[in-house]
Amino acid sequence: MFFESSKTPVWAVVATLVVAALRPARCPAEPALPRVMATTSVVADLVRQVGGDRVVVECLMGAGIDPHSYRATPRDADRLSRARLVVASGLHLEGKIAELLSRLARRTPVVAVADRLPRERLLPVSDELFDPHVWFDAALWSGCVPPVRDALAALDPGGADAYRAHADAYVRRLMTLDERVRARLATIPERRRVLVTAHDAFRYFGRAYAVEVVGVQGTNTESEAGLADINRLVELVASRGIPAVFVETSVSDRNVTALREGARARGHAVGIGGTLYSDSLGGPGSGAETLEAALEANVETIVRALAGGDAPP
Amino acid sequence: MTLAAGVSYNTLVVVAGVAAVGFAAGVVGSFGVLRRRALAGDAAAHATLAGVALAFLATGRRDLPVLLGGALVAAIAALGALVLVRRVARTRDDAATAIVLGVSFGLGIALVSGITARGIPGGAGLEQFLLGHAAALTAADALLLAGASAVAVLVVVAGLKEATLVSFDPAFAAATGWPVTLVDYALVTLVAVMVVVGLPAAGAVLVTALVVIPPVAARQWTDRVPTMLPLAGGFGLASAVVGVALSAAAPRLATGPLVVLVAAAIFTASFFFAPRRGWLARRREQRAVEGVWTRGRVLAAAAAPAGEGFLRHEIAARVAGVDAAARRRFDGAWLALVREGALVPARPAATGPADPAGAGGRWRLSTEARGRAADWSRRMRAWDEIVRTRPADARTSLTIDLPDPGTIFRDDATRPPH
Amino acid sequence: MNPAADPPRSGSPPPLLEFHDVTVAYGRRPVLWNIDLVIAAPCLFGVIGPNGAGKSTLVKAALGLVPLAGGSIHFFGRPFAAVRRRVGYVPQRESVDWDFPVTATDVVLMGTYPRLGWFRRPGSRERTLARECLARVGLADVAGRQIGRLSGGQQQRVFLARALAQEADVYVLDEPMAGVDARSQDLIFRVLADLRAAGRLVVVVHHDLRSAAEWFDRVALVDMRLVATGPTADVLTAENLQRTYAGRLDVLDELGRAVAGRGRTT
Amino acid sequence: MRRVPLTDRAVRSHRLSAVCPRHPGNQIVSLLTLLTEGGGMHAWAIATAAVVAAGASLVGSFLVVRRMSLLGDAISHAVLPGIVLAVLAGGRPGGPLVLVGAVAAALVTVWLTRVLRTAGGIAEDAGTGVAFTTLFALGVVIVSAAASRIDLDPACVLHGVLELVPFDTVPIGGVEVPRAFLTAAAVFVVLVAAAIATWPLQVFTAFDAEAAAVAGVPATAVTTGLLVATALATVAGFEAVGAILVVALLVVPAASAELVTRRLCWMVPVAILFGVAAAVVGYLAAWRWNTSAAGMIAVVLGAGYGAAVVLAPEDGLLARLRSRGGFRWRVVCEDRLATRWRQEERLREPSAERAGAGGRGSLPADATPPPGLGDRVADLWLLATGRLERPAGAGLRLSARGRDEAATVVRSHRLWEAWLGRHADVPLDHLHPPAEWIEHHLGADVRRRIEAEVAPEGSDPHGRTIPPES
Repeated sequence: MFFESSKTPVWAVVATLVVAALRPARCPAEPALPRVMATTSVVADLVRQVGGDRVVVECLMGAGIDPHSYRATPRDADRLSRARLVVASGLHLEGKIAELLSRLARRTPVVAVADRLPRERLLPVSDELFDPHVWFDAALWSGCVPPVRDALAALDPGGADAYRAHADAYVRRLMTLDERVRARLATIPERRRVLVTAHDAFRYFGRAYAVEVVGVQGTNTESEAGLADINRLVELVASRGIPAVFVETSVSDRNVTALREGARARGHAVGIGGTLYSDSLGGPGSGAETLEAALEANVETIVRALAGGDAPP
Repeated sequence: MTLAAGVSYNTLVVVAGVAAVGFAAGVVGSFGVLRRRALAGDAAAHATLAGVALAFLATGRRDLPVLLGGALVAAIAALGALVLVRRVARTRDDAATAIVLGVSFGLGIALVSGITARGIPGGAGLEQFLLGHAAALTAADALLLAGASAVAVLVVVAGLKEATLVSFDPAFAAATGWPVTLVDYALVTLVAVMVVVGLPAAGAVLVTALVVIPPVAARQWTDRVPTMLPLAGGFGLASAVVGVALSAAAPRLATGPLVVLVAAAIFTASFFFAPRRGWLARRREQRAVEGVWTRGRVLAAAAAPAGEGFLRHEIAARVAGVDAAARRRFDGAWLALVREGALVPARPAATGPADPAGAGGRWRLSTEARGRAADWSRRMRAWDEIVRTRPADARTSLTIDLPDPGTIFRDDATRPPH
Repeated sequence: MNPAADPPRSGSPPPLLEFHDVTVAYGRRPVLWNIDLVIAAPCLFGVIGPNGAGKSTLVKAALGLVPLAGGSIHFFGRPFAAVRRRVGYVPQRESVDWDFPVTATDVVLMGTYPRLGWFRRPGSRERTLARECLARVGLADVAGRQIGRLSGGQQQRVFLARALAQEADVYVLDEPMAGVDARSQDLIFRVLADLRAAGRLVVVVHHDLRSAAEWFDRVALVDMRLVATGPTADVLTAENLQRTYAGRLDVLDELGRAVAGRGRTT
Repeated sequence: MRRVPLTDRAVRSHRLSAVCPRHPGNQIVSLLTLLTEGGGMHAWAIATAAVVAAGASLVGSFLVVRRMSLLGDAISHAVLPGIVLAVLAGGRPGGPLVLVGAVAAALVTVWLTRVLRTAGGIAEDAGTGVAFTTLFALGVVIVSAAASRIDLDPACVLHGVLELVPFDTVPIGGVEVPRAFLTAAAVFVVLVAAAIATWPLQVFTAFDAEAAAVAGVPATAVTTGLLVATALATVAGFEAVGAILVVALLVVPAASAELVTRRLCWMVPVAILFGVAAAVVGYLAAWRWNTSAAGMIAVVLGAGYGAAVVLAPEDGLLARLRSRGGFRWRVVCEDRLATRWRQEERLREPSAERAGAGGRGSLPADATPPPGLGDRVADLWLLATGRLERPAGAGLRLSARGRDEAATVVRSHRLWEAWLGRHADVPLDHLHPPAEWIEHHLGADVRRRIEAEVAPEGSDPHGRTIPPES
């Protein structure tokens, strides 16, 4: 518990007394399930898969929110303080929040799932930092399941068996999904198996499923692209005859639009292959509320855009 | 479409768009700088976030035209608030700018966060609108930028006289019947349009920079508004072209900030090297004024004693007294004269190796310097006479390096008495 | 004055204020040309001249506010920087932001700050002094009013009170009568005359010849160079004025009469 | 306090606000409950915002009166290169090295601005604009060039998150105190100490830098001190509550306070008070409407400034309207009194009437129009304030005091007519309108002087008696 150990400031006590006098009758409390706070919708899905209905999962940055542009509200603080376990994605995906979470760990268990992955399986972006977008490699993502399973078991020992069962099932599903995705993507001719996106969120995906991945922007959505980067991509798309490029749900599509125009000026028409889920999953009703669904949706979009028709030589 | 060899389509589009913004922002921004409202554009740029959020809330859509419309309304409202605050409250201009900026941006953040927290579909990431993506301009963007820039420049050119008058002396303009408030609002609206149009292309800070830096740089080179405007526009344009070219030349260099840095480099050059207002020119002028004057006086003082020569401190006492600043000027002049060979040791053998600053030995004037000293004293006497008898002439023609009055007035009455 | 703090260098005490060969240029244009001026004894000293003659530049140069092209200026035989606490300065009114949130008393108290230095706050002695100074310029009843809410003449008197609170030995006033009503002008001159009577030197940049003739003991007539200096009646002669104001002055005759009249009565 | 399991307590209070959110009492209660919930979590966030607000308002007061309000905005952008370089040099976001880098960049900004002004004669606002945009651009270029080596959001490095401040604590004497609160409080203490210590010199330099320098105040040192304080307050504020809020907190409270008070020594505490109040109200509002606290505090500050513009006691729009309205009201009342006085005069000396009528026909001055609504209200007011009286069985008439006041008005009127008649060569029937206006403005000594000059005989151009000064 966060503030179990902390003392309340005097003026807060005074306020409480005032409030106690004013407070109307309230509803009786019902037995509460442990609340788990996940930072992103991807992680929230992971916790739901493992926790099942034994935990209440809340998500700090909801569907469609780019973690880079997240802003907190006081209600988020409420939700964080209610949580008995915090699950983060890790590898610095959460930016400033990550710093905070590392300090939070002193009082509330915090699990940064991707941090637990073996370093040799990660893609470095610098000496110390790794690309955090690990979830679209289903096999790799399955490595994030055990930390969640163990953390939930520690929180709620009574449900340890259930969590283990859920986790095993989920890992099996992810491995099957992995096979399926690989098979599906293999239908695209290898020369055209190039994924051009707004920002670099698909490098693990590309590595796992033998897709060449090029992002206009770096891994960070808020840094600005340089003209040389755009020109380089235009050159690549036009010379390789890539039929389609992709936009993302949570990232501006300006760069991709400029890219298409540049390619068209070189006499090469590039379609918008469709919208990919990258940093967050789909909202309710989108059909991509879970990671599995989002990954399959992405794969379908990619295959449809890149496999069909004849590309120019 | 024919492309110049080696220049890609995207480069051309970006150059065209950013250059148009650069030119127009320089022209429009000039009046902001002259009116001491250089950062009004910054306030407008920050206010657009609230406009974007409200436009999204009102329509539920996030197409660029809708958001641009909202941004434009918000920018004009913010600048209107700025003018209004100035009229109804006695808050200073800079504070009013900061208030409008801080509060409107805060409102924007509150709205965007509220939208995000409620999970309204499509509401996430609205603030990306404020971030520049200069490298990702499309042909349509560039056309819009060029069109808006052309209109803005035309409006400024058409209203040049009025804008100059109102910026220079609003009280006089009002007294002679010009609608000051209207002109004020018109200028402000132009800035708002430039900012909003430039935002998606360039980002808030870049737009602010383009509205401020080129005009300030241009101001260093000229004292006339009709010259300043095209110069500011030209600086903006040049920054755009060079910045974009640099960004195209090397990978991973963001285009917008590079344009700003080029503009900053132009400004730095202007700041130091502009002919009259430049730092170097001023400093040289100040040095020259002190130097010419003090050297003349040192020569005159040194010409007086004959025979054995003179000691350095004797001359110093006569020219500079005990004042530290005067001593410093004297030291400079003395050193210069020694370097020129005007002052030479009276007895080289006795004083040993030449010691320009040395106080020990006796000194004398070279023959050539004697002539100079006599000439300086003659001109000095002549000007003294002119200052005394014909102050108006002195006021128009006298400069610190004492031109020969004979060549100016060609008038025997002013010939110095010999 | 405090002679102990400023031992005379050679025999006779140094002059209160001395300009030695002072030349000041804005750019390459000289505004002051070879000014030599010595004020030896306490008096009410006027610096007179037409517009643009360099009057204000003269005092600004003395206070180190504009750089000299040549020459030197000394107070009590020493450079200004060494004796600045002994010099009270009343700047031109335009140099100040009148919306500034301070009251008349606050402004007068500022005169005591240099003496207080860092980290000390004005105490009761300073407050009493400020009250007295305000009373001397006839503003005791508006002591608590914000500075922008006073009339031009009152603002000028507040500035004068601030200089008084500095308890200086030399007072330098730059155009104190500009935009000031007749009553304030009269009052300011009276206060200045009191200062002179108390043994202070008061240097006033002034543009109105008539009141100059009436009030000043000595004047310097400046028009880029020093046209003349000395006792008022000797300097403000028709000939000098003709030379200085050459064609710019219609009131010359009237002024001549004023000077002559004063000469008779004194 | 009884230890209630936090989860339950929180759930309950959460539900409380969910049950009947429309009920205003419940809203207030649930807002107040916030302060104690989660061990005073929100209370700590609010306290942090309040301390930052207090420090910023203190420094901001000087910035506002010295016309340097835009420094906050400039610094908020210009710290970027400092932070980036610090991170490149191995600092961690939020760590001391980054803080040093930020303060250094802030100082470079203010230094550049001053150099541009003093050495180049470039206006403060333009110089600020040049300096901070350049530094920011430099920062972005470094970030984009080094993006592969550091993971740094230009926007997020400098944005502390106020809402999450309470989660990052250090234990002090058994109390978990947020780190950000400690930093902000320490900075605030330093700022207050510095302000008290150098107050007189700061005020003098801010008011009149030239005179201060001449008088021997070390103006450069004083200004540098202020700039260092600004950099410190701003950067500490960024770390705690984010950049947007600091920009607003620096300027808005001070500018509002300046409208309400006319003394710097009152302006500072008023600004601090306002800043703190806005922090509290804005945070609660953000909780109520579920949005960013920093944004909401800025909005509340803006609303407060608007209120100050309207309500300020002397310069506010309302006060100005009231003083204008108050004058109109006085005119109505004085006109009523004068009308009655003239009626009495006609009863007393009918000759005055004839003299006037014999002159140039009807005199608008003494023609009594039927009283309007305003006049009736004025009569009631005059009755209530004792300038009219109603003796038993009679109508309204002037009291002794009312008669004096009325005589003064009439005297002003007729004196002015006499003066105009003498000096302006105005036809007799054109004398009345200006006099009708000026009668409400003339003071006693002006009246006396006019009388001495034009009407020692005691009658006006219409031949009516000018009442003596009462």
